Amino acid sequence: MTTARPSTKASNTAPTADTRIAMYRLLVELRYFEKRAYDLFLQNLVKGTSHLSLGQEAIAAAFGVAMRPGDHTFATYRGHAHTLARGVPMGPVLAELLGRENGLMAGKGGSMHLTSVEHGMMGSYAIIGAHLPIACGSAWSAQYRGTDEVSVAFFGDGTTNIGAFHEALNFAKIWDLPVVFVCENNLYMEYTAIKDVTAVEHPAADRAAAYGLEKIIVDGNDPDAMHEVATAALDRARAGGGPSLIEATTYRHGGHSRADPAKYRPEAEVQEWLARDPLPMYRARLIADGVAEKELVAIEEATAKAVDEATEFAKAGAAPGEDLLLKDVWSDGGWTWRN
Amino acid sequence: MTTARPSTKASNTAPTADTRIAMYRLLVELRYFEKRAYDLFLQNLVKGTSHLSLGQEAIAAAFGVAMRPGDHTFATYRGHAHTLARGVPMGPVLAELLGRENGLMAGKGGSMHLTSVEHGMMGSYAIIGAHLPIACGSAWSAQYRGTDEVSVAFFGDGTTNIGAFHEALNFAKIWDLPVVFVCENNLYMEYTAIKDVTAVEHPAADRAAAYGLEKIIVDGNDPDAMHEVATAALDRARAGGGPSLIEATTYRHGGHSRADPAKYRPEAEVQEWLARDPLPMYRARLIADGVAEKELVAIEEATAKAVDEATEFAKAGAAPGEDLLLKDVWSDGGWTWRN
Amino acid sequence: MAELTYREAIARGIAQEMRRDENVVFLGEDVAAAGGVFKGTVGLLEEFGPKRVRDTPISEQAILGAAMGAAMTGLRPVAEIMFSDFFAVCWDIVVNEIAKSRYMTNGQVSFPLVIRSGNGGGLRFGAQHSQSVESWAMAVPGLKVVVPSSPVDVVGLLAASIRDPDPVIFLEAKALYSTKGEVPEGDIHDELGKAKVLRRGDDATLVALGSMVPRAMKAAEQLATTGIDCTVVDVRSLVPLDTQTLLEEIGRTGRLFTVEENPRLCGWGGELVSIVGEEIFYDLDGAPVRITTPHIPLPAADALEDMAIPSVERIAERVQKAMQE
Amino acid sequence: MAELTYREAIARGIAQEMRRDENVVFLGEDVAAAGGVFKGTVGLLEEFGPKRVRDTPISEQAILGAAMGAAMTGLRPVAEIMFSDFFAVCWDIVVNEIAKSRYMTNGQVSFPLVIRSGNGGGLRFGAQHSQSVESWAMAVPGLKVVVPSSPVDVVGLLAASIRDPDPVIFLEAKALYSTKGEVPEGDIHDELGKAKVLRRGDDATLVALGSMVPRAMKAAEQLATTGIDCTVVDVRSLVPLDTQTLLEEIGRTGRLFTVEENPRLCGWGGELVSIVGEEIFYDLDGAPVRITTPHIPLPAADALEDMAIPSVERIAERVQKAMQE
Ligand SMILES: Cc1ncc(C[n+]2csc(CCOP(=O)(O)OP(=O)(O)O)c2C)c(N)n1
Ligand SMILES: Cc1ncc(C[n+]2csc(CCOP(=O)(O)OP(=O)(O)O)c2C)c(N)n1
Ligand SMILES: [Mg+2]
Ligand SMILES: [Mg+2]
Repeated sequence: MTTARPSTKASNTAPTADTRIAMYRLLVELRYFEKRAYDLFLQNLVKGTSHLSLGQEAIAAAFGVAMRPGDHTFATYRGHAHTLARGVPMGPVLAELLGRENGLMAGKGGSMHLTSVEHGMMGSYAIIGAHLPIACGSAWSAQYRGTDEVSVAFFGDGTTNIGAFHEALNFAKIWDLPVVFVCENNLYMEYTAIKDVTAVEHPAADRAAAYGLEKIIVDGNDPDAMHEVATAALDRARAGGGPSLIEATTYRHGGHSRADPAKYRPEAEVQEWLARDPLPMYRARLIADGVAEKELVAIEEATAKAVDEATEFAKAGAAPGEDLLLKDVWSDGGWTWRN
Repeated sequence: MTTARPSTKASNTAPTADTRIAMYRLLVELRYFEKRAYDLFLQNLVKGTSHLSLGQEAIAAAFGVAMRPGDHTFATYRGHAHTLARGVPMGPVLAELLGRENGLMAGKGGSMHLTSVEHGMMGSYAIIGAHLPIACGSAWSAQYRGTDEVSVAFFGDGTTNIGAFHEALNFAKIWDLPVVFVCENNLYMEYTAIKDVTAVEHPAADRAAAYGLEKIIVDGNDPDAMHEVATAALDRARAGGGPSLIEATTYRHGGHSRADPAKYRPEAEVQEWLARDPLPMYRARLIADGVAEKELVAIEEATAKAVDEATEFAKAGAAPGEDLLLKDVWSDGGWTWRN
Repeated sequence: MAELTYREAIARGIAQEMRRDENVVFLGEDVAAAGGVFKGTVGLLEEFGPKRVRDTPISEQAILGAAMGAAMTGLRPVAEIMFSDFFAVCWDIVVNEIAKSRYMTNGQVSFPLVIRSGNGGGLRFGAQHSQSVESWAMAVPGLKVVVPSSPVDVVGLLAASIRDPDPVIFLEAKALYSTKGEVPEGDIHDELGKAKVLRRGDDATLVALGSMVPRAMKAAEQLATTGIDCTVVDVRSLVPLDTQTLLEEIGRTGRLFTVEENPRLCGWGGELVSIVGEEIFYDLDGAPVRITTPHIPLPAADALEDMAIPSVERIAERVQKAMQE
Repeated sequence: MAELTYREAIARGIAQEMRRDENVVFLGEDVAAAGGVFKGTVGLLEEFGPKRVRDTPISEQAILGAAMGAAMTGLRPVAEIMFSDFFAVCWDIVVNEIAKSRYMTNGQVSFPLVIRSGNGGGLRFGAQHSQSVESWAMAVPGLKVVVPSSPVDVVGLLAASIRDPDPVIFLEAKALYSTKGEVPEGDIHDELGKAKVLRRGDDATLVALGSMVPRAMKAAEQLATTGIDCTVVDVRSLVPLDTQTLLEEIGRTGRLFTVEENPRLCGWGGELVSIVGEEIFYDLDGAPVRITTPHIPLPAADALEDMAIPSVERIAERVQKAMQE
């Protein structure tokens, strides 16, 4: 198991106390939210598929805290965590999973396509690799417009073997684009171990040199380490230093998607990683570092309540009507292809 | 300019005297053939586009000699040299360029798609990158069928930035396929310098490590060096050692295609490379190494005659008729999509 | 005679052909150890081993390139593209390479390969996992295109596709994976290019494909109770297209209704109407009508998806309305 | 009023829009320093500089991904895909991402971008550099599809496409690059979704697109000498489709002939016939006829390519034959 600390120099970028609390709050929110989403799935209320980040939350939480308003997030179908991490409220996200009219996209996108432009959440993409070049585009736009906005694309280990990954990384480097590529290496694609189908040990980091980039591997279950690496990459991009490629090692607690019991993983491996669950680990660390437990309990209780409220909000939503069906293919709000 | 010798260990693979003569014969054939093709283009007899390898012949010649019957060649639109190097006769190739019925594919493919399966020339592919995964397929087939056939894919520097390159290299490595990828780095894509659009200095070799492969750079204008590298890679593949990626540095004497006067290249660079023309260089080396000049002159004269004959053959060909138009979409020889 | 699901029929068909011909090999993402994300290929790895049944990386161009290169050098690969939407990431290998290379080389190479893929909507997967791409494939010269609508057709048409010397795009209707049907024991192989008349009526001809076939059948039953007696034809194979059967069955009733899951523009139904218009115009007794998904991306929510894809009710209503005009 | 070639009209159109709106940027392979492999973008780098006119690597997915990401964050990119055949290597970005994302996000994002590409045959480039892909694009909900047939339309439709808030696939007929036409001075912008009636006759309506427009016009002239007086309509925009003009002009003569460069199956002409069949069936006086390239990959040899693509003679003969039946 990789527990390497960031290879970028630890500068004065260690997270502050406030930042650490903010990260803990996010960790709790992402965890409670997805546990609820899973409950609702078991109650047959979640329509279609869904892909949980349970166990992988530290990556989204660290970036969520490290990114600024104006920065752009591009995520995959496994995008609940990244969406919430940008401040998108839980209610509409949950409602979207339930296919309701009050969903984030009125039910038209579903779990795999969560998007909230007002929060800088520029979309969740369900075709492997596609959003990496798209993130290059928003980074190009930021550069062209003379802003210091950064685009961040999150993706899995399996994504490193598709063509779009290669094109995007080279493109980002030659145009010095302010984009951060974050590979969440959870050791598996859907049901196949990444090591069985990849020519190198570290599917992202071992490719960095092919794009003139630094090799960065970080413990994706350690919020502090993640935050340090994230901040360094974001700062670099903001300062005109171009792209970074980060490989964050992590593990999903459950299956790939709702249909998957994840029997293909060795029990010992699962246990080893469950023991490294970012949530209790970070909780213990904060307490050890002097944070009052009751502060954490307050966060947990508030979040539990918020999740309940979000659930009520979502369940109360109506089924989307026919007006939505034919809405917004085009910018005029309509769908007609003829006069 | 890269003049590196092969980084693979020079074993007892230095070419024999016979091999060197065979390479010279091919060099002359490829050169004379393409000069004739260019003349015919100026006479407006070549239909459509064509892409010459003038200046780059040593790569095709070395592999042509090093490969065995049963091995499979996959080339690009710049494929005349690789086709002839596998022993395909000049007449039908020239006739194909002229769009004649006696062309290698009866005029249906044209210059960019030269194919002669009986010679192991498995096709010339005109969409950048596509033939790399296809070569993986023929290599997989060879492996599956328990033969020691090797597949070789030739492509340009510009091709290293497209997705298919990435997918093919990783795939070849994880399945240990008997395939050799040969990047002919002629410093330019169509009109754009490869260095302007690539994140690394050596577009192929600097990516080898990303696929767990050895970095191999060779002087593509030196037939002996090329032969050594080619033989090593072919042997390795034949012995079950898996794929290789070779970057052969070279230069095209003319433009990208018939329409291109190649004004975008600095004059000094052109001159430097013309001074390293593989044909006179190798001729001088052979003579210095004791080969009788008249042996070389005999080859040159015979080749000139053969090119003239091929020209007559091609010019004598009729325009393809309507029977060919609708032939061989399907294996039953026909084209019908309905009953 | 056993009852199989549509999904089980896939493994049955592939296994039958792998037993028959050792040159048949199978590759795709999560198809071997996991038996496929739709569980369509369970048991193949166990029976045929890792040399013939292979998991791949997420590299669709490599998957299809490998299939193509293997097909042109003696194997008969079956490749899986998990969802047909993903054809978009490897479309070049399909349309520019596999489809054209036989013709371009004047017949020097053959491509006896099958590309299977889960196609269409109904599972609330949203716009990137629900498309009907049959017309994409039909538009490309050099591809055969097959879409089975029942378990027995899955086995028979899969066998015919694997034995066919040309490239076949084999689209499985995702919405039908869990439907069941009788499948006889023993070797089953069907023929490409034959439509099936599932029901005969004199008033109108409904022509349907894939997931729309059971819906067209149900609509026909409903319509029968209102006095409209329909013929239902299952196209089964878009290329080659059984125009003989289709023109006969359409000409006989004089009324054509296509039932298409695809978004409207350039769907196979348009092609069919144009063939009918050109060849049996004077046999038509009324305007040919196309019933399709509206020309929109598919929405994810169950309520919306159900409105988008032609339902039994919509089919029946549209036919009834047209027949009354 | 200057005479411009079709290829020169491209740079004229892009330059006009780049002057008007600094958010218009342009990228593609060999488009800047070299001015494009078809010399369609000569002078743009010189006028607008390397920040706005950019050469890219051979990475079509990156090119279109960059265009998409830029469009959704405030720019109005024009991207070039050198030959439309290469859409196959980046089809995912076009059909799954650009086309669908506005709908999937319930309208949160817009994609004001144009993808230009050289389309079609006639230059003896062979099957991988000569395809007509207009029906590929037309089949995808969420894309507008424009095909100009003259220099003035290139400028006007390009301007309209760049100003349009939605993604436009702008297909330039390669066969027309060196043709000339008058183009007025000053700002020119046309409207998407308007067909143009180029000629009016009472006997039959020829509906053509792109490179087929001049051929249909010549065929109409020949037919006029044999007493068959044709209307010729240039479709110009497949999406949005000007069904109003088309139905009116087809209904008026009662006879429809589509002239399509694409291989037959699922071409735009099939769609048009199906619309006509459904909506003005009773106005038709005879079978609608499609004149297309046969359903084969395009051959390279000049003699073969000329046989494959509808020629003036073939169009005229086919119309004459049908009108005599
Ligand atoms: C082009 C493409 N191929 C295949 C899939 C199906 N698919 C969805 S998720 C997935 C596994 C992705 O693995 P990874 O990148 O490691 O991400 P993770 O799910 O582990 O977060 C696959 C194969 C897809 N969505 N797109
Ligand atoms: C996917 C794709 N994009 C673009 C092209 C157009 N094109 C043909 S050759 C070429 C340059 C290729 O450069 P390189 O790989 O270096 O090969 P070279 O021509 O130098 O041998 C380009 C861009 C193409 N054929 N296919
Ligand atoms: Mg993973
Ligand atoms: Mg080159």
